[in-house]
Amino acid sequence: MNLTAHAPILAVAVPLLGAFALPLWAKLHTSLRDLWLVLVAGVTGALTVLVAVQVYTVGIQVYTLGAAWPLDTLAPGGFPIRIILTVDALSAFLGLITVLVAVVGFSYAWRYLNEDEGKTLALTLGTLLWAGMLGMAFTGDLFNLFVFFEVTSIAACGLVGYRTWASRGPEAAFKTMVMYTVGGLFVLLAIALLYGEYGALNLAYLARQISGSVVDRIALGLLLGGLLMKAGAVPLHMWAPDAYGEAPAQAVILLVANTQISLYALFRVLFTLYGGVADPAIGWLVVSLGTLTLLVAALMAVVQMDLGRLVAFGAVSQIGYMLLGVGVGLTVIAARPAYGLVAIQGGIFHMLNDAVAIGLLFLAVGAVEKAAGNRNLANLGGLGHDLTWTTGFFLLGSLALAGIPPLNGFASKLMIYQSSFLLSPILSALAILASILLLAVFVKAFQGAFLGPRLRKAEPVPVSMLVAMGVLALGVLALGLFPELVVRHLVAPAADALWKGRDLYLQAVLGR
Amino acid sequence: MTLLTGHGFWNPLLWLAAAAGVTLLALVVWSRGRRDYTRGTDGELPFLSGEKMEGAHVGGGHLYWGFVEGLRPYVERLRALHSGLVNDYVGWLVVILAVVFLIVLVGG
Amino acid sequence: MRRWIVLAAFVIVAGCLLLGGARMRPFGAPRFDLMDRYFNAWSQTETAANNVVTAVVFDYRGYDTLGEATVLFTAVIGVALILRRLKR
Amino acid sequence: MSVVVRTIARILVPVILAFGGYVILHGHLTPGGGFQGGAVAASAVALLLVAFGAPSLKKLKSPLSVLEDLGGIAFVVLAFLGIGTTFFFNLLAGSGGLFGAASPIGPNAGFLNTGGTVPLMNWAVGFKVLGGLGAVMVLFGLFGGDDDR
Amino acid sequence: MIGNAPFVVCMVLVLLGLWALLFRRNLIKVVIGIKIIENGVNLYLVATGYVRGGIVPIYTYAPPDAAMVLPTPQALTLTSIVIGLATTALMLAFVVVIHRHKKTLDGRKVTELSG
Amino acid sequence: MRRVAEWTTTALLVFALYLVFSAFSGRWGLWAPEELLAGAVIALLVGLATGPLVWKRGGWRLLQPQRWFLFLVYLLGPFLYAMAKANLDVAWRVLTGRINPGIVRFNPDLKTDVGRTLLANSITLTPGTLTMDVDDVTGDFFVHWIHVTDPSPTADAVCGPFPKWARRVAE
Amino acid sequence: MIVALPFAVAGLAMLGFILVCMVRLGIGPTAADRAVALDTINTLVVATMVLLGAAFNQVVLLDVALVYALLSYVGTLYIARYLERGLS
Amino acid sequence: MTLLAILQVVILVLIVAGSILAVWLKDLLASVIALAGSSLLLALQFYLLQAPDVAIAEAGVGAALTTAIFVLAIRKTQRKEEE
Amino acid sequence: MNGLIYAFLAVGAAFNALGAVALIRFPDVYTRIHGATKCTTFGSIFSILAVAVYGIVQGGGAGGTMAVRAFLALVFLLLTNPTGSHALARAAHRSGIKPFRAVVDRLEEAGHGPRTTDHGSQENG
Repeated sequence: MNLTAHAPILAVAVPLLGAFALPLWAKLHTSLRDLWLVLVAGVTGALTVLVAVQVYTVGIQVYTLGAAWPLDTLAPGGFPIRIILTVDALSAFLGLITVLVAVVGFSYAWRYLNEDEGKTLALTLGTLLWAGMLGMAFTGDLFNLFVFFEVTSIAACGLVGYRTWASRGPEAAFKTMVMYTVGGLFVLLAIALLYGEYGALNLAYLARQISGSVVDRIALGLLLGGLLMKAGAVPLHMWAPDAYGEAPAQAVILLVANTQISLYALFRVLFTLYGGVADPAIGWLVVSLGTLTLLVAALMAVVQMDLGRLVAFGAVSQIGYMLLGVGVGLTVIAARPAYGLVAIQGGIFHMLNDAVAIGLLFLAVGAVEKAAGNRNLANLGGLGHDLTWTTGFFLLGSLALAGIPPLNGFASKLMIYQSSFLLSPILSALAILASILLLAVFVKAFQGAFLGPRLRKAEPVPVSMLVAMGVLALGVLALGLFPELVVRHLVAPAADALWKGRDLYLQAVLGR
Repeated sequence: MTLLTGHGFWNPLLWLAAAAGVTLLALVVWSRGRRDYTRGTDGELPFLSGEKMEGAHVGGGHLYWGFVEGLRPYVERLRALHSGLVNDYVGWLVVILAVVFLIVLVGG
Repeated sequence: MRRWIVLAAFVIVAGCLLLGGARMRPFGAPRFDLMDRYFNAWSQTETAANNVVTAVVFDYRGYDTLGEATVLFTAVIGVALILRRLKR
Repeated sequence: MSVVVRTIARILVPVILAFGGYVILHGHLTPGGGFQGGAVAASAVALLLVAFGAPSLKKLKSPLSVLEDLGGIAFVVLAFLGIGTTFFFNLLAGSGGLFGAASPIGPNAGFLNTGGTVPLMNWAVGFKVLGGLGAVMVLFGLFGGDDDR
Repeated sequence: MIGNAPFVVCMVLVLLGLWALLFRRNLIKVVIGIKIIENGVNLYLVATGYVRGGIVPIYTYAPPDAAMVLPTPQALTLTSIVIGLATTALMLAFVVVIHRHKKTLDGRKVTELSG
Repeated sequence: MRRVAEWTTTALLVFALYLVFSAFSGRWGLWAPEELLAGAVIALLVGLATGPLVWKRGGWRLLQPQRWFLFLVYLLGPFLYAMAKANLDVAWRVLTGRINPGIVRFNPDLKTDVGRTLLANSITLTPGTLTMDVDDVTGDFFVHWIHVTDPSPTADAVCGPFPKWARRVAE
Repeated sequence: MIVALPFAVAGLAMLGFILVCMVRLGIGPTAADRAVALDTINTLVVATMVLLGAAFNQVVLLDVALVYALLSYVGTLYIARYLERGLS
Repeated sequence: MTLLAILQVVILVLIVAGSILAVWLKDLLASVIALAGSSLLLALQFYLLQAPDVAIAEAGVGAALTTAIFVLAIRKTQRKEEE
Repeated sequence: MNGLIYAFLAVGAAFNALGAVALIRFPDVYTRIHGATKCTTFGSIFSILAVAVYGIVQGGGAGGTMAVRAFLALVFLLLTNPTGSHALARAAHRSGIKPFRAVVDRLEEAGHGPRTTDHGSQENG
């Protein structure tokens, strides 16, 4: 068996198998479960990296499930019948983000969750969420996308409702679940429309068929609605602060990665599926939603009193930067000026930066909550005396997120500012304004939580949690100091996949 | 190291060098400052309405009071929109869907 | 006020969806059905199953079924997590 | 519930389970399959729940979830079996042996021994759905604890 | 014939469910609205697969030489039905837990997370 | 030992049921060998799972063949006749709207669950009567009677020969 | 593909009766009335399915009726059990 | 209009009627009953659209399990929709 | 044989119609259960018997299977229908619905309804 050829499917199937077996191991002994989880995470991570290496060095990877040969994408007659995994550079990039986030999250969760509060179930849900994200990133089939969309939705909502002893957790989970389900049903309706019109489900094949008729446009509208909702763009973001604020910290960073995967699906729909009938109006829609997201979320963050909710609004505002960057690229894709590519690069690079920085912040918030017992900014204070490392990490993450040089947020934001300036200076000004607001927000949070006299004795943070945060902090520093390497080797191919990779994508599947 | 962004560039090392220069400048300025400041006087305490308080902490909620107060009309409106009512959440979804439909069907 | 905005949006969405339903290809006459005709013609040869739907569910689109089984598993785990008995 | 319902439930539970088994087993010949049969069989759990009350099903919770795990693992393993060629490759179809007979082409009366891995996957998914939905029913019934006076 | 009536009726079902989601405050009513949307979408999927004069896509005891309806939408709908059941179960679990804390099902009173 | 007997009898009954399900799968209306094998496996699984549930105290005597024969006779004879009569009766009442309802109580003197169930279902399906409740301890039946002639009737007045048959079949 | 017309006509008649039952489901003053209507609809749907299976002359369709006949009353039992606990 | 088309239209009307009842009724239990009836007829429509697989799934899931879960949830919470 | 089928169909439809009418016309829950259960069960028996006869007439594997399936559906209906009705009637009475113009209500007189010994916890479920 040829491992490199099978790597795309194994990267999804191994965590699924691992998740199915996890409760059984836990019934035997919890340490067996932890060992199994480490094994599964290691294998999955290695496989994903293998896929990414293949994609970045060789090109788009396709895998036909159930065919006589993995590359045997077409049935006699020249049309795809089976589910085809299609991994291009953007998918691989998102896959790498999920690996980073999941590994960090699991190592954080090891000591963060209590054994008698459903740790096994939470870990299983985390694994399933990871597998769902990988499945969403790697699939090349529209209905399969929906199925894994639902996997991530349900796993995410289960994790959000983890704190059943308080009323806020289930409430946030219910609202999130309603939004996710309605969005998912819209996506399914769009798929049904497209299937009814064209009798196919493969992304590439559909992309070639779509002609821009009324039904196609309505399907596009439904897809946009569902995916924008899952990505958390204002004003569809309402679920996001609730969910981020209430989920346990190790789950939140997976949720953040989940919104990015939804953004990926959105970009896939806009650039690949509907790339043939691209339209500047849709680009402007994405740009304006992105700008709205930036401003509203940052402004809302200023007035929050709950530390988790505050950081959550910060996380929502970051989605705006990605939408802005890629939306600028989408707006100008017909003319293809150079700054369009830079904008897309900025947007995609910001995905990685956001995952690292906001993940660090959320983990720090989780440590604060565990140490101090609450998250209300009116009651917190002086934690810097006891939680030295956590304080540093929180500061690092908030500065990175606010875009202070030389940390990682700045590099991607710079690219977005510049390119959106070339499209319209107002956009750039608004984006910078949002960054300033974010800086204010995080200064407030930092001052409120960590500075000042010691109010009460804080519990020390376990070492494994610190290590998890340290990994992300190193990521913040490294991405900030060497952005050029990352952009050239990882981000640029991914951006190219959106910018002009549509034909390559179709060719990889359809052969012509 | 240099990240080209179309019209400009970004190099963290250059920035670090510049930052070091600025820090040096600041140190120089600082070293030429007043010498008669001493620890343990009132200058260290936070000034809260003239009250002397031991171990006082300006909580996070009180920061930017004026700023938030100035923006209150906007902020209050935004907060009202985040009503926490699940019907409103779906309502926003429908509104955005309507906008998207209009743009997709009419605008293009 | 807000109610009226939502109502207007609902009317627009309703119009668009009904338009979409009405503008579909005629009911009962699919325009493109290459994939399904392939399934109907070849599933007996390739999977040896008489029931084409099952052949599609478990063979041609087995990966979807795996995802679906995962959804069910996730939901069961989620329900177990939500309705668990807290020990404290 | 009253004695009538309980007695009928006693009679019907094996019938429902057998019918669920039939639906699963003949998934590749007649309408049905893993999900449908599993859902039918899970209705037996629902029937037990309504006829006998939730507390009597407490000891079913753990076996049902284990059944679900095992079903899921079996399904993935069956999918893995094909990885010599591709994931989900139907390597048993037409090979002879268990479920390996070739089906005659065109309308026929249906032969059980056909379908390759399809019937096996039916079984895996059937057990999984039975376990999963049954566990959900039992969990719902047990929640709150005061369902029965 | 009946033209596109099934498709339109499916859309009507979707809109009915959406109506319930928008204007019914009760949480279980919200879940019922989602179920109705789901029914509409499922019916839509199956309706796209219908071929006039077609028979069941099963060869067991089938009449010879008859056109069969398309099998793929049926497979998709199966998946969608199970997904719907899973989401319903999870949502109702949330509703039950919320009721346990808040003693109400009124959506207007379950707004602890706002602002 | 009792467990094993329960398992095996349940499995055998399920196997018989499965044979009905899969009739005509082989030639000449008989069964294909694979079907028999698969049916045996299913019967074994179901028997193991539900064996102890099915059999209650005193359930064994239901296995006697003459009871099955009696059951069939009952089903096709008095029961079908009463059911036809019931429907004509209801038809008449629907058309005329002439009812005089009430809930009466009587004791048919049946001991086993199966007997009571049989009688209750028969009553529900036959003229103008509907089983409302059965007392587990005394075996009293509470029946909604659509045309009450006697507020405290005997069993025979309400449901004719059914208790006798139920006793014969199930006790 | 209706083969045997009389069965289809009978099925249509059953649908008419279901419509009548639906009226009771709508107006039934108590939940018990609605449950009775649902139970009746169940029986009628089973009959309709059997009749239409014969009308299409396809054996495989009858399995659905079997499932319904076996399972439809579980839902009724749940509703009954709920009602039994009364207005507590 | 063939007979099949008439059947389909009648069932579609019934489905919509059941769904309207499910949305409209204030009593949650009645609403669930209406939903169950609607799902029952939905299965009949699947049956007419020649999809017995889906009809069986809808039968097992819609008739028994969904109703059961809804009723259990109402049992654990409350029955009336408060205004 | 066609005559038999037509007769069965007509009888079945007639009784089902009767059931539906009874559901509308009768004044309270219990009488409605009377009408609906008896008439629809009886009508469905005849409808299903018509199909069984049709299957037997056709003969062969398909026809035989059709007859067997129809017969099984009949058996299941006969098992489940009266049980469901009984449960509903009992539940309706326990939820406090009074019978319409009842001349006598012994169940009410018996207090909270009769004793039910086990709620299953002792049973092996």
